Amino acid sequence: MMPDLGRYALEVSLAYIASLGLIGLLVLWVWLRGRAVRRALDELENDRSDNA
Amino acid sequence: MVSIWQYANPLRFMRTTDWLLPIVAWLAVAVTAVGLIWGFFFTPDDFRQGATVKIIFLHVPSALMAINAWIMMLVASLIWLIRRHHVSALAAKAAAPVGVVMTLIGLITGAVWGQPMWGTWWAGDPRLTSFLILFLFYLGYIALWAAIEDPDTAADLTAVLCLVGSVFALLSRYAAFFWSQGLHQGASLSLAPGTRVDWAYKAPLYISMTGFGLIFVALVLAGTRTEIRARRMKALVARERMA
Amino acid sequence: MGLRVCDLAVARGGVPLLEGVNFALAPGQALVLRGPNGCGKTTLLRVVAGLQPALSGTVEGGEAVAYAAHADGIKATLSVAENLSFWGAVYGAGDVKAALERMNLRALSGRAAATLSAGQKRRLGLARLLVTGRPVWVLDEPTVSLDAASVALFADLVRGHLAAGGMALIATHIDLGLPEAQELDLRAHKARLPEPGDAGGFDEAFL
Amino acid sequence: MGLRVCDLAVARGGVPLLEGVNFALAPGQALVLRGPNGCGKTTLLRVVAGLQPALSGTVEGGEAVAYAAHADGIKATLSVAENLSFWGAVYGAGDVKAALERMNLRALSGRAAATLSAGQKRRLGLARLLVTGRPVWVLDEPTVSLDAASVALFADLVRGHLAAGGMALIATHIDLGLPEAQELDLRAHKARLPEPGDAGGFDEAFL
Amino acid sequence: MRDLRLALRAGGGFGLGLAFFLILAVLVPLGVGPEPEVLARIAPGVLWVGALLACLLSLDRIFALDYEDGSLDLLATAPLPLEAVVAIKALAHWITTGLPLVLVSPVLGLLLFLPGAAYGWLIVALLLGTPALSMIGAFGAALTVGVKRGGLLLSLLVLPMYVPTLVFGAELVSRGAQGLSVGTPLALLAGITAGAAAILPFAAALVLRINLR
Amino acid sequence: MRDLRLALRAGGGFGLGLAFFLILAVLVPLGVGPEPEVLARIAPGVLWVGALLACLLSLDRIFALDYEDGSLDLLATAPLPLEAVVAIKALAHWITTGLPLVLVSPVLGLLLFLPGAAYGWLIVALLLGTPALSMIGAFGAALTVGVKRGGLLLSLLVLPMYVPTLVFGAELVSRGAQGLSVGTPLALLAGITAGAAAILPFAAALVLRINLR
Ligand code: HEM
Ligand SMILES: Nc1ncnc2c1ncn2[C@@H]1O[C@H](COP(=O)(O)OP(=O)(O)OP(=O)(O)O)[C@@H](O)[C@H]1O
Ligand SMILES: Nc1ncnc2c1ncn2[C@@H]1O[C@H](COP(=O)(O)OP(=O)(O)OP(=O)(O)O)[C@@H](O)[C@H]1O
Ligand SMILES: [Mg+2]
Ligand SMILES: [Mg+2]
Repeated sequence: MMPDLGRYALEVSLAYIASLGLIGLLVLWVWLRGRAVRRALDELENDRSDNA
Repeated sequence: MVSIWQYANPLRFMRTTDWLLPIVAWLAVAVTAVGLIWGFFFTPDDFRQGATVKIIFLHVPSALMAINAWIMMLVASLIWLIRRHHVSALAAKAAAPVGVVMTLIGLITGAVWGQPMWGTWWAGDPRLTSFLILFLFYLGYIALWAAIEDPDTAADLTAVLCLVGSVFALLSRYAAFFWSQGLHQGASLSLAPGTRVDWAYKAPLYISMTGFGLIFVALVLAGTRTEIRARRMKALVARERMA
Repeated sequence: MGLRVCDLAVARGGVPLLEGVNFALAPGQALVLRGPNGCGKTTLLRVVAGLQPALSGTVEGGEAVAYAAHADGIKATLSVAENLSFWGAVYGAGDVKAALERMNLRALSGRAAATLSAGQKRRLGLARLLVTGRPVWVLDEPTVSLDAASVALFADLVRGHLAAGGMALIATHIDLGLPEAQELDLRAHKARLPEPGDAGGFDEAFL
Repeated sequence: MGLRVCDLAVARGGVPLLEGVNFALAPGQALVLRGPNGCGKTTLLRVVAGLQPALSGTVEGGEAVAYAAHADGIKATLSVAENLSFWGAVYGAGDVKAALERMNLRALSGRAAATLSAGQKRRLGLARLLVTGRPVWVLDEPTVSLDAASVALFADLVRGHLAAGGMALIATHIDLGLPEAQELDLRAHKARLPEPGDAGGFDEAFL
Repeated sequence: MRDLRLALRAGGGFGLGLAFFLILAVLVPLGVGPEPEVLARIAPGVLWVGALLACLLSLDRIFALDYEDGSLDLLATAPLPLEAVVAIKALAHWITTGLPLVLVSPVLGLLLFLPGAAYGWLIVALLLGTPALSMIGAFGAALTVGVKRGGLLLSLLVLPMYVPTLVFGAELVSRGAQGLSVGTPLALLAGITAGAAAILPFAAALVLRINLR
Repeated sequence: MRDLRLALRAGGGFGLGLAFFLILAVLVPLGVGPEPEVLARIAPGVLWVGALLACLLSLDRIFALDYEDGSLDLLATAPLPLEAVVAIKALAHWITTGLPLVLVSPVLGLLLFLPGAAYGWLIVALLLGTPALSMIGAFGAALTVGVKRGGLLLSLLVLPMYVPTLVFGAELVSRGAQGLSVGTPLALLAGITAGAAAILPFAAALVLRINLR
């Protein structure tokens, strides 16, 4: 399955791992921050409707 | 005919992206996966570059998206300055981190590629240098957003910075080409002088370019949604204090 | 001529503070703004001076304003006289000597502004008003740190300005000794909370 | 215990301002310093707080002092509660929550200090005194920018401090509503010009 | 204008930019080593980077002091247009920082073994380029005026914008040193300065108004 | 200590020193030209000068903010000894500025074609030397605390004091790059840092007390 990368195995796999890793980190950050903000907002809205 | 300005209404934007975002996100994952898997597993080695040619499927899409992200921020900033559509300003804010990561990927893959190709991680090449300068502009833009408390003021200031910065980024690019001739490929899809690019490379390349574009759109939509919520939260907290 | 504020609403940091503020000043009139700490006096004055946009409503005559804020805009390294003549030059009007005389600063005129005491600095800030030559004075707590004699001096100054056809809009917490001035209590103009869900959820999202 | 100032003379920028100042504060006593602008109140308080050397005379008990100056020492980027707990940590004493409550700042406790109005900032500056746990408060025009309600609150605060065995030395131009405090008019202590040739000509050369 | 004289007087740091430039020219040989060939090779670049940093260090004075003591509020309500205030302040910054650098640069060239042919071009390049540095810097200072001690943020924003000036300026000097044609960098440098002076006062005034609000 | 946490939080500019360092590493090749041999030759010096300047730009935050808002007066009357305040502030400055520089320096070495053998020594040198930079800087900041926007004056005072650190630090790296023995500069660098940490807090506290008076 794994293609033969020859002499450049290290470089090519490094490039793929680093890039996908960075994108993964970015996605994770966006997702976590989105979740945190959404939760905080929901809490606030609940408080508000409780008070109203 | 529904004007696109309607999406400047945050509520409408949220409602639309509610169903749009998952579609774009999954599409992005699928297209990128197809492009990269094709590129990594099913392309032949180049006769001169060997397996390193496979890096192109990461390098070129990320480099393009890095530049496009800045252009998108520029347009969004203009819209904010002229028509004061809040969603537009927040979209620009959300695009910046994505742009930075794309720039970083472009830099890293380029450096990793440069090691076998040019025998060096880094070279005094104009395209490389101007890319690094773009990275700095991104950092400055993000730092300015972070440094200013009031959201509207921050939006205004970063928008002006984006406009003025774009002019200087363009000038820097020109200056970098003046400064050195460089090793980097020209802006055509020819991998090396004299070799025609085969569809065996072009097809997966275009697919991953689309994939990266979709990733960008998905992340910007998600980020904008978060920023809208954060903004609303700020407003609610402020209102609480009033009472 | 004159200053006219119509149905003004002002906000600070995205929070509406005051609304429905109406007043007009004709030449020779003064208005004292009153209200507890944090009610929005400074914000209102900044809007009138044109430094900040209003949330709604209009200000007419705002370009004839000389503004004096909490901070005095004094350059610590310049002398008292130099500070004043700088502002005199900017406004292209006013007699620096007379202003120094008037605010009892002549003895200090050669001193670097950094070495003034709190009250002396404030007197210098007020002397600046005289060299602007502007008819409308917008003053934010002008008598902070002043002793009783200087407060009386200030009241005199304002009275002279009014007599010469000027106007004054003053925010303060203390008694200025200006019985002829009208008063406006800002507590009556506190902004109401917008009803939840008011404007179809759109404006609400950002206030 | 207590603060005792004996025959104090103070100078600012090389110019003698006050001399022969004598007073003593026992626990539970307060002293209000009065005098026109520029007479040397701030200078005297800085000497008492140990920030500046006296020209002559002594200050006993100066190490038990909590000093509040014209400037409030507030970090604009920190929140109200963070500002207070910083000082609480520095002094290793004091209950931040109670201090916030006492100065009516609880509603503002999460706000960045930069967004406070002038009077709110001042209230925060006064709340700092509560977290120092120091017996002697040395206050320089503490009620600047405060509205009437806050001035009353401040008077209450001082009264509470005195009742708990504290002391207060306050420079001010306005009426604080503290009738029990003694007053000291500094005009009586204005420094005389040194007689020419007084001190053998040596000190004179540098005065 | 009087503003200029007062700015000079209040700025105080007339000789300081110079001194910094001097120190940098001294430090670089210390860090790099004393070989004349290497130093001569890098002299134009180092002098330009030094000029850039000397400018940068004094930038935060342009508006921050006025902002803090409230003068900026008062200037904004004064009859002078804010654009003129910005332009005058940038000019004052150039006169207190850029101009002295231009005048002293030949001396520093000596320290760095700058080739003889380059001296004239060094002065021309700095004379043409430093006004752009001051103007761009004023824009950056206007952006960060509300940020307390924003020195580092300011440099992050401003230094990338200095790149074109730096490249053309250094290129002009090193081409001059080698006797090559200098027309293109000269024209470009002049163009950047002219463009910056024409447009940036408006951008900076806009940004200042936003910051004061 | 809490002071440190608050300093970190209030300082804000954690990444900014880094960004400045990065910018400098980008600017120097732009000024000097793209030849790898030249750049490799000057890399240790440039990196050290860059670290120095990044430190320098953030120095004025150490005391000036506290002085302006009156906190310094209050700290001086607080039960904490002023020497400890100074030491903590210098430490906080190092953690926010010096340490990140150390960590990122290898990447910048890449940009400047630093020879492979030098990377380890670069890190060692910076790790040993940057605390001295922060400490000396705190002393300089204490000296100029009364001067408004004294950024340039500060650099003028501090840069000469940085010279020994710079010389030994750069020497250590370039010797390391050439495989020569590094014992002497290493010992001297460590000595400077230890000496600075031992003596300067007292000097700085003394100077602060004088400035407050
Ligand atoms: C750190 C190193 C590198 C950086 C920062 C970099 C940056 C870029 C950028 C910004 C682009 C976008 C196209 C444009 O600007 O017009 C690009 C395109 C490209 N790069 Fe790189 N690059 C690097 C190294 C390399 C290397 C080592 C190779 C191959 C030997 C390479 C091959 C390409 C190719 C083939 C394109 C597409 C050109 C086109 O048709 O537009 N790059 N690179
Ligand atoms: N960025 C901000 N976000 C939220 N609220 C803010 C912001 N800035 C100021 N405020 C609040 O706005 C209110 C109005 O402040 P303003 O300075 O106008 O009051 P003021 O009437 O002048 O009070 P004072 O008498 O104390 O000077 C205050 O309650 C203040 O806390
Ligand atoms: N460096 C200096 N050189 C000469 N005189 C100075 C210097 N610094 C301050 N002064 C003067 O010393 C006097 C005392 O100032 P101080 O601040 O103690 O007055 P104060 O009583 O607090 O006044 P205020 O009520 O206005 O606050 C003032 O007249 C001031 O002008
Ligand atoms: Mg106010
Ligand atoms: Mg005083």
